[in-house]
Amino acid sequence: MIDIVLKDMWSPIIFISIVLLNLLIVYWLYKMGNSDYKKTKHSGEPFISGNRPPGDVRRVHVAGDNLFWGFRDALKQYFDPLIKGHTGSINDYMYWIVITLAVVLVYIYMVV
Amino acid sequence: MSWESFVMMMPYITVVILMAIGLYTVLFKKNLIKIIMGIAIMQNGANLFLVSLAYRRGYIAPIFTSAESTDMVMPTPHALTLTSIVIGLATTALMLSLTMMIKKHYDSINTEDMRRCKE
Amino acid sequence: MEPIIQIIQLLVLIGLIVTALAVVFFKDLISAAIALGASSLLLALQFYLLRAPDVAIAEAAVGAALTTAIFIFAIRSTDRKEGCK
Amino acid sequence: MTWDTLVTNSPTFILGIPLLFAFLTALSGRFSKKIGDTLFFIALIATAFFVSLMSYEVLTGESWFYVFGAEQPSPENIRSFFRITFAADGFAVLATITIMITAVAAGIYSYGFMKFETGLNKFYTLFLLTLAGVNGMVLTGDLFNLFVWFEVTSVASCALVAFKNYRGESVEAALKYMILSTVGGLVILFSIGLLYGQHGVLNYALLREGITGSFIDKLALGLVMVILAMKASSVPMHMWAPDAYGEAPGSVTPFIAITSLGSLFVLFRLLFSVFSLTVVSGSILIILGTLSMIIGVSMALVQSDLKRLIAYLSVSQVGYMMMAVGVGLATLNTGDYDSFGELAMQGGLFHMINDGVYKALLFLSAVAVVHVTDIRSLNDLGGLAHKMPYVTFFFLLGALSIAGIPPLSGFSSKLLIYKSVYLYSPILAIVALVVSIITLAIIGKAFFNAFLGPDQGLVKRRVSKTMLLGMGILTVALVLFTLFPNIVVTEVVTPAIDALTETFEGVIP
Amino acid sequence: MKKALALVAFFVIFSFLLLGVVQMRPFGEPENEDMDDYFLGDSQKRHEVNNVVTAVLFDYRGLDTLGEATILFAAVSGVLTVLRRFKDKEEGEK
Amino acid sequence: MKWEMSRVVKTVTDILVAPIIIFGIYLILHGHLTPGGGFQGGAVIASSTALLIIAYGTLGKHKKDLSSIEAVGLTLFILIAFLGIGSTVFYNYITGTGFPFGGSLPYHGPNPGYINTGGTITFMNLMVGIEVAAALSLILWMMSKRGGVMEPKGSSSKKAEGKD
Repeated sequence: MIDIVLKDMWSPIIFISIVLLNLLIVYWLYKMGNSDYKKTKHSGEPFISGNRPPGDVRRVHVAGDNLFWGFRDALKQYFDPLIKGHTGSINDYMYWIVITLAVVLVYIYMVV
Repeated sequence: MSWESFVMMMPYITVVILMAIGLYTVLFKKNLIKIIMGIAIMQNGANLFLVSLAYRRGYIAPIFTSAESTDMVMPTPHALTLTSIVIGLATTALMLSLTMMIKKHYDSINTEDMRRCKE
Repeated sequence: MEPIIQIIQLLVLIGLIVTALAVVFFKDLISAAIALGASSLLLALQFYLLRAPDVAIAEAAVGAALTTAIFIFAIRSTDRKEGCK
Repeated sequence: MTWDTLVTNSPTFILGIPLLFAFLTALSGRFSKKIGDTLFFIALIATAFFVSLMSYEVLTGESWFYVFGAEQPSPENIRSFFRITFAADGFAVLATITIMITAVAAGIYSYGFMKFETGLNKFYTLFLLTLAGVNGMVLTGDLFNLFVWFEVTSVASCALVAFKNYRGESVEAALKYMILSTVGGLVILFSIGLLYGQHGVLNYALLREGITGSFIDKLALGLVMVILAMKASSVPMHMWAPDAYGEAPGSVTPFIAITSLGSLFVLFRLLFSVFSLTVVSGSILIILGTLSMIIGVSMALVQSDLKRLIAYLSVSQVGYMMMAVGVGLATLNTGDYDSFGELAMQGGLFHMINDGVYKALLFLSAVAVVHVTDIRSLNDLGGLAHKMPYVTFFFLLGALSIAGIPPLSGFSSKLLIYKSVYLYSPILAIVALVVSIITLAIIGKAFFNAFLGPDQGLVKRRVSKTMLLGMGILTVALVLFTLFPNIVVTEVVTPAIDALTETFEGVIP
Repeated sequence: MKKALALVAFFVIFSFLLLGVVQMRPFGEPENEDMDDYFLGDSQKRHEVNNVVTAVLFDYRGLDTLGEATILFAAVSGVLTVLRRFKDKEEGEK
Repeated sequence: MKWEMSRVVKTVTDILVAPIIIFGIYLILHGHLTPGGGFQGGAVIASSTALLIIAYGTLGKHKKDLSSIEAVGLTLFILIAFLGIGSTVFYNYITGTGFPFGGSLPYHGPNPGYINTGGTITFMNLMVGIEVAAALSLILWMMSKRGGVMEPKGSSSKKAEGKD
């Protein structure tokens, strides 16, 4: 069983060669399209929904907390106690160790 | 358990009580120096445990001055205890110096104030 | 073991527990450090009773003298009372 | 001194050379500042040399026991096991290779990174002491000796965390880490006492003969296991890890992470070679591992601090290894072991060596970002790819690998884990897959925030050549593991599994 | 709440430890003494040492002693590191 | 450190320090014959340092010396251990060779013992004694001078200024 699995184990070389082949095809397509492309005045500039962004371009950057806020907001009941649990107090760290120790000891005693 | 056997178990029970006192201090005291003292008590308990394991009733210390080799208590736990005593001193010194730096930076040695790293 | 040694041993063990409790309950940290030193001294005595003179010497020198000294040095440069902020 | 002597004694040199050079480095501070650097690099290179020597000998020839103080290096009778032994077997090879790759990279990186700090001699000393401690932990075959090296690692790495003593947070993280490891060490010492009192021996091989699963054995198992899991930063005892990883000087952050990986190695060795209660300990490992994966990745999702984010991700990666090896452990003596248990072990141990490499790469490139900008918050970073193309590339490699994107090495080990764990329990495999996807999302967020977008002119300093070299070494290792996973699994990981599952049998006369 | 849980866990652990310790061999009567008897018999003949503890410390378990001295060294380096003077710059890397 | 002890304390310290150090050296040298050894002797010597620090408040400017002594002691210790590499590390290669410290005990069994026995064990005792004494003195010294917790050179610290 193990031998069979090892033989058809994941082979990155094949994967990489296939990816490279695909990249070649993509490059060829890109080349084909590139000949028709006409450079206009505003190409290469940042835009939002087809318009120039207002004000300084740097301010447009999305900050770290903004990403996944919907995910976080939807699972508020899960995340809030979790964050609250990480109090940063050394006593709390010790509490967790002691609780785990007790649970593991009881588990070992009960199961075996 | 008879009185005799209780007296015989007394060193082990003392060890457990010492460990309990030490761990209680580490768990529930808020003063850093007190916590380190609790760790020192735990060290004492562990050392006493090792030395108690070495004891053989009626035997002498493992040094050849007066008796034959078969009449000696066991030497290995003594060596281990020596090692652990010095380890205990080293860790205590390091923790105390860190506490001094905490006092310097936070102007407090209470664990409730020592919570800048969290979440 | 002779009864007299047994009784001494019991007394020393009870003394160990009492000094350890004193370390926990003293509010004055210097007193607690001294109690810790006393505890170490009793522990050294107990080691001697358990036929471990090597360990007894080490515990007396390290536990009773040096540990107490560094605790007192540390307490002096921080706070003396436990309740202090 | 002949070549054979060098080969037979290589386990002690792996330990002894960092120690000796640590003492010499401390001594050299009196004379010149330059000598310290030189000695440090000599020590790293010599240790790496002896690791490769031992690995070559073990992987091509036979594994052996090194008995300290005996007249011959290998044990001829049972009394040799009364002394301290080192086990130079496949598992030790796997562990030391993982440790050495990170150590060399972090050491070279430190040269450029720490240039502006004072007290560098002590930094090098502590670095080498930590290296010696971790190597001793994974090599030793004696329970009390394990405790000693455990404490060496704790003390030295804690002092490393507190190296920037002008920052309150560093001192705080170091003190928390130190209190936890000292209490943990004392608990381990207590359980050593329990085992010694019952069996009268300290050597793994002799202890295995004696352990039957009595109440005291179970007690010692529980105590040791929880403490080592704590040092390996498993949930719910992981909280020290983000503090310590986040506040340590940047260049040693992966090295602190490696000490917890070393504890994991030790935990696996103890569970396999000493305690024979495999089913219960395997199930505990699976539970702790699953918790680590889920909680670690959830906490990483809400982080905005770059270093803490990666620290939480590393907590969740530890979960994968614990789960996979736990599956192997739980099925060890049953028929399932041949069908998927061994595969799970392969996945878990291969993931450990991968994890050591890509986590170090990720940490070091993140630290380079922090170094050049002085900003840690992802909210303020942005557009760094314009000025730091190399670091961007390194970060991307590490990020894709930790998220398990093909064809990188993280994928090949995770694939093995999914395959085997699915046969044990489909739910666990699905959890692992989901965690992997969330990891990709998180790492995408970090990459997007830090590197993409318009250039904001945050770059203050340059990334020095040695820092790039340190990351380059890790990249080479990563690419090798990526391209040849089959060779690594068959040549390095399988001997390690054999060493774990068949340890010490037939050695004692 | 967490504190109460920790208190319960604390008592659970110590009842376990007490149970374990009570089940240990009686104080003063070890069971397996092969290793220690070997040390006692061997140290004077092989190493010409009267104090067996020293023989165990520096010969049979010499590596422990090396590690222990190393811990002391590491602690001293750590204390020197932690208590060294601050750098001139106000704050380092954020 | 402003720290004035009365003359009595200083005199008693002066009288006590030498015997304590000699006792420590005795413990180290006779470690293989009587109770004692490198650790104990080193700790006893370090306790004399504690006495000096309490009486006089400082040890002078010997920090670097102590640190070097410590490192030298450990280096020699590990070298002694590694010289046994012909057999194995920590092999006692001197015992029974007649080299100084290679003598043999008069008879095996209870005996008073000679100081020149023990082989490498005696040397290691000596080295560990040196290392422990220097290390513990250094710890005491560092922690006593108010931890060397000093202000940053350029900046003035706001909080800890007027306290105690």
